Amino acid sequence: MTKKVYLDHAHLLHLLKAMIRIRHFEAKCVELYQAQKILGFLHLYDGEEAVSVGVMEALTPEDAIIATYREHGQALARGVDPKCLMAEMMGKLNGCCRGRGGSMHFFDRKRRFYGGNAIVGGGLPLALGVALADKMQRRSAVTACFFGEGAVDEGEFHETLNLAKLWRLPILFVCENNLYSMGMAVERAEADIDFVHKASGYRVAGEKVDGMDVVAVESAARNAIDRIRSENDPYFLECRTYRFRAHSMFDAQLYRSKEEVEAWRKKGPILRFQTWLEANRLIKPEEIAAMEKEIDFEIAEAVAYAEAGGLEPISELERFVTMDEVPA
Amino acid sequence: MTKKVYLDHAHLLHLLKAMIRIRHFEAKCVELYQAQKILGFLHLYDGEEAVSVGVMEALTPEDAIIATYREHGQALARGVDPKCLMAEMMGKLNGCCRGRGGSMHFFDRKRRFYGGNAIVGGGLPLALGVALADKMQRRSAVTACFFGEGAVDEGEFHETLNLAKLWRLPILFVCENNLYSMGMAVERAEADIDFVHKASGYRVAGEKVDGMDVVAVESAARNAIDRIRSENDPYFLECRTYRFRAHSMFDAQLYRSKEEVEAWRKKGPILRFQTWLEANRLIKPEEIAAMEKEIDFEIAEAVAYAEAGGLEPISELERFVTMDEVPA
Amino acid sequence: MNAPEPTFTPNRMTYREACKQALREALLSDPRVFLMGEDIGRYGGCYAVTKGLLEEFGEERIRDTPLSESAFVGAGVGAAMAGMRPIVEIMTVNFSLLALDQILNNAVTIPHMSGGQFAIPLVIRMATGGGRRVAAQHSRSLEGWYAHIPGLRVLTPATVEDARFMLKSALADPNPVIIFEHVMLYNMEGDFPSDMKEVDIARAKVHRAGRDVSLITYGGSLFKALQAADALSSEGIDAEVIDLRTLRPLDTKTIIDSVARTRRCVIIDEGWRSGSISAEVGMRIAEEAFFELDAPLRRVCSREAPIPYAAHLEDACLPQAATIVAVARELVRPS
Amino acid sequence: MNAPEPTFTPNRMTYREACKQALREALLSDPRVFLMGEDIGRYGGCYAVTKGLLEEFGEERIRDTPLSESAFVGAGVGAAMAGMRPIVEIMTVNFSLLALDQILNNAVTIPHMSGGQFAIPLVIRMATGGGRRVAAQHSRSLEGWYAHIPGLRVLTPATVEDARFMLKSALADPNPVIIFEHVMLYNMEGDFPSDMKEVDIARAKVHRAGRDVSLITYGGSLFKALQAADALSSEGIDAEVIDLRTLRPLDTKTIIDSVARTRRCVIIDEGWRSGSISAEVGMRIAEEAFFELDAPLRRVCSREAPIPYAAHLEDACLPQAATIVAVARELVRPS
Ligand SMILES: Cc1ncc(C[n+]2csc(CCOP(=O)(O)OP(=O)(O)O)c2C)c(N)n1
Ligand SMILES: Cc1ncc(C[n+]2csc(CCOP(=O)(O)OP(=O)(O)O)c2C)c(N)n1
Ligand SMILES: [Mg+2]
Ligand SMILES: [Mg+2]
Repeated sequence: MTKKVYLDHAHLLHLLKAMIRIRHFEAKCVELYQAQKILGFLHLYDGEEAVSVGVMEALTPEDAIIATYREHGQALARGVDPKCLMAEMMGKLNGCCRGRGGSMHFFDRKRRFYGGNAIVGGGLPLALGVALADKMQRRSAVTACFFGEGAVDEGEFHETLNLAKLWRLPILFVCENNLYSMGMAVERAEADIDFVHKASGYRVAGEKVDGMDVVAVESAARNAIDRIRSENDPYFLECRTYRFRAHSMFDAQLYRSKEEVEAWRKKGPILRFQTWLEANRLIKPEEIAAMEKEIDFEIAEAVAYAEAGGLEPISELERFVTMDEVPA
Repeated sequence: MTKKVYLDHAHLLHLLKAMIRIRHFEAKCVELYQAQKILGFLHLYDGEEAVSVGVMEALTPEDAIIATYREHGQALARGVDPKCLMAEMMGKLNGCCRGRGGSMHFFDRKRRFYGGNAIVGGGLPLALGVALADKMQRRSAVTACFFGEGAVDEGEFHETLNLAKLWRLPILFVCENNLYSMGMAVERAEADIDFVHKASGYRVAGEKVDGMDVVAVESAARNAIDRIRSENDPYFLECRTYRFRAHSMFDAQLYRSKEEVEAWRKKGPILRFQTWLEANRLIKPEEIAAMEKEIDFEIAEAVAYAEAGGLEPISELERFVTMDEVPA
Repeated sequence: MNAPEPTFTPNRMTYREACKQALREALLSDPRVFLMGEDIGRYGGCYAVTKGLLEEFGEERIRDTPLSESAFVGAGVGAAMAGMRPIVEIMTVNFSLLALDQILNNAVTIPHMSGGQFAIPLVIRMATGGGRRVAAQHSRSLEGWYAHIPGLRVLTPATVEDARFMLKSALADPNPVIIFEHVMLYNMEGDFPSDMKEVDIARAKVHRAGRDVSLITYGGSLFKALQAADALSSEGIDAEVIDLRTLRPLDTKTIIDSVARTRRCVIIDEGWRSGSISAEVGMRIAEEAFFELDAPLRRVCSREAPIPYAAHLEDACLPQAATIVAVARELVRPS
Repeated sequence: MNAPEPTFTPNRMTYREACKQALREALLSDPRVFLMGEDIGRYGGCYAVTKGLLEEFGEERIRDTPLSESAFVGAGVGAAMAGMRPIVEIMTVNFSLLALDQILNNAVTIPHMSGGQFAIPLVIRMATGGGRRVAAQHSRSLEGWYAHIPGLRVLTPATVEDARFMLKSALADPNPVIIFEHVMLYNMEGDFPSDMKEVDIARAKVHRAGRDVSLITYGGSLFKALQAADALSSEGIDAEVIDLRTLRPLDTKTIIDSVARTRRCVIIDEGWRSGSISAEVGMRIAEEAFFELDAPLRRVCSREAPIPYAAHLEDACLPQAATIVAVARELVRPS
């Protein structure tokens, strides 16, 4: 039976706010990138906000997350402090990884956020281990493992799904299918684009959900988590979504048309949810304005925090190459 | 429409002989192993003869083969000279690889036998390349790629099937499902043991065939090859079989019972085919006797050839580490 | 009297363009050549090296692959065994770990193990190195690992000239060849004689002759070494700069000859110090030119740590001209 | 007067048994410890090391895995991050290439890259080396590659004592540790004091003191070096034999001290010569003990070729005592 998401006013506002926070945060990142305060690769989540926001709603603080290099959204939706994220992207010591990881490598131990990973598919095997550790330690936590549809092509996907099912591990596989892996359209990369069917090749149950609809994602994720806990089994969730911007900051987007992008923008998760809220008079314009103001203030604070942060001393460069102890 | 195998008397005898050749050849290998004339690993095909013999019948000399480390059967059925194989196993210069490869690494360029491979799953990507080369060079050849059901668990299986279908490569995937990968029973290693279903996750068509029935294998392989050529697509054939002996020469077989092995022996491919031929009076006892005599003579010749072979001079050890030219 | 007629018109282009022209030339001159790799077609190549090739040569010869490094590198091995001349691109050396089994267990092993029945004329290109602020998983220099593998040829074009012509030599080799392109070089401009047709990959190159100390390096570090040599020369120290160019097989003779002249040597290598190719270069000198040396060998390598994102930390991790200067100075004029 | 009371009863067992006892001890003493790998359970381990452990500890802690090296090694990394102490077995180093991405890009990178938020207390055991007539794909020695990786500890127990006790030290280390067990050692018997509880993995071990030349080695080659030292001594050459024991971090001090005494050094390494760990050992000496040396450094390594099946060819490929003797003799008494 499908579980209904309890849509009270506060929750609706919370969902919208979580998505707008990601959108605005990233808009600021682009500015800072242009100002060369953020360097390297920067993979924006613009267009995909409903996926992380919806999935994270279904998780508890005990649950664990394995993220990708496109993890601004995943981290913010999980509740990782925007200040530490911004500082991380600016390479500062007060960043969540002391400035060592940058945009692709957010970690937050306290929130069981097991890191952004820049090797496509590289996080999948880690999810096995985290879930196994929880299971062996009799914790009831679920591990949510995020990956793009491009990662499905890697051998790691195959090996991981098989083991997850064999060992009946509590893993929610969240496939962010944004139709492209860099310039490779999904139907050019996958012989079978029915991912739920593919998952059935490991007897992993799954479903496809509209990743542009935050309520649908939350609802599907809640059902999935319930099922994982009750059946003691992994579950596969394909979230159909779209990335509005370039793959990273170096991408001429030769592989898709402006029209295609425009058509998808009209289905954007924020636009759509906000329009629906407004049409149904579930939110007042001034609430949105207040919300955006709050968010922008939060982001300004994050930038200020990051700007004020110092640099890790070069003398500490080799610290943690080997650890002195296992952190408690 | 299922293609009937043309079962004239000569062909029936040929099939039986091909299987008995493998069986006797390997029995001799065991003797030589015990006499320490063959060293290292020795993986017997005992029980699985119908698979190679059936599949090879469907191939032409233009077709290519990718083998495993359990490839005595695959090589003999392909028509590789038993003399060179025996010499190879005895580490002699007149072996098919100058004694460098041994039991796990038979190569025969003339027969497009692209080698035994001792990395489980390691041959699968090679099949892509050989088939692609044939396709790009407008040859109508098919590549038959052999692998155990254990190889299905490796990421290479997944990546290879996807690419084979995407690029519509003429590959016959021959899964020798003998129910164990070393001591790992297939249902303990695979979340889904319906391999044909798994192949459908790449939209690769396939079927399961009784690998203990040489005529069924030949028939299925002929159909598969026809389909590969007409549809311009890969095909997946699961051959259900059983290995009668230990995984290799060091294996206490703790993981299965003697009764299980005995029960399977009763379904053995040679026993079964020969009994059927006899019951239907398709073969005379003296024909079998003559056949066995011929085979044993062949094998004795092979041993003599191998015994007479010299050793590769140590001074040539580094020859072919790099090639001086691409062999024509 | 007139100025001497120039015997050539210099050709000027970026390293990226040189790589592309080399690929075009290969595709034009041999129908067996084709390209495989992630995003080399529609996307135009992650470093824009292959941009335009899909339009010119079509999907059959410019093959976009899914994210399946093991499978498509293995496919390159198989295709090479069966008569083609594949050029496979792995986006960066960091992802090549996923394909290492195919390279080591198949590509370099089959020719020898089959008793010479099969050659594997396969070329694999990959970007390597740090400096782009893309953190640990994207900044490795593993050239030294590949240089450890018998049967492989390892090329590290550092100049536009080498980027333009090494591919041709690689394709002429009946063995697997890896070409490492340092990420920081793609935008670099350089020139070469317009009548130039090929380069000799058997020899290391003395980029600058000198008497006092040999600076031996390769790839992206070449320019740091040259910069260091300039700085040293202003201090009256005359450094020789050698670009190894081919890491396997190493041109030991050029190395030994140089050290025999200068009697002092600093090896600069972007790989991590312990177990690096710089150790091998040093060890060769210690084995073969021991009595020629007047001072201990020295290395300038990357710090032994995952390369961090933050710019100041990354810079501190990688070899820099200033460090090279300091180490070379101390060798020549011990304090 | 009576003979002195023995202060210990010697414990005698095979290397295989020592590995097993070490695993048992680990399982008994820490509930977070569990084993994962191919055929470690029902089959009893491909080298029979884990035989009986499944029966004793059950399927939850002795986990047979499918053929999925990347996934189960990665699972080990994840489990270590989340509070367990996994011991992962990769049957042999040859198959570890399939898991190298997880080792390099995750296991050793995450602690540093996360700014110290996560440790990865993971132990990976694998068999290594040649000599079993199992041809190129099953006979590699890639210890040197692993020794190149910052963040990793690399142990090479060569004696029964080390096989018995190094695991304990590995588990006490909050960092990923690789233990290489040489395939030719499993049947070897040896003993150690029965009151022995642990070994110090920080130090290389001088197995035999000598004045004339240092033979530096590790793993399966130790016994060849000791054999060579015996032969040399009958020629009046007094060789010192050092077992490195830990390839990363290297105990440079013990190496340098030895060479400072003997002034001559041969390094013996089953890896291929170029770019091997023996190059690193040599280079350290060339950097730090240059003025102590009276002769060039020398190496005895595997021939740079895939290891062939045929016994005489395999033997010719691998380092042998006779070669060590010849090289050492030539160093001490140049002809
Ligand atoms: C193993 C590996 N190969 C290649 C890359 C380069 N790369 C980075 S992102 C990417 C596309 C991944 O697409 P997808 O998984 O769909 O995620 P998305 O970027 O669409 O979110 C590629 C090819 C990589 N990081 N890792
Ligand atoms: C990558 C890899 N991992 C492990 C091994 C060790 N090994 C050799 S054969 C084998 C079992 C393979 O089983 P399967 O594929 O079913 O073939 P079968 O032996 O049953 O014919 C294993 C685990 C190997 N050779 N390669
Ligand atoms: Mg995508
Ligand atoms: Mg099997």
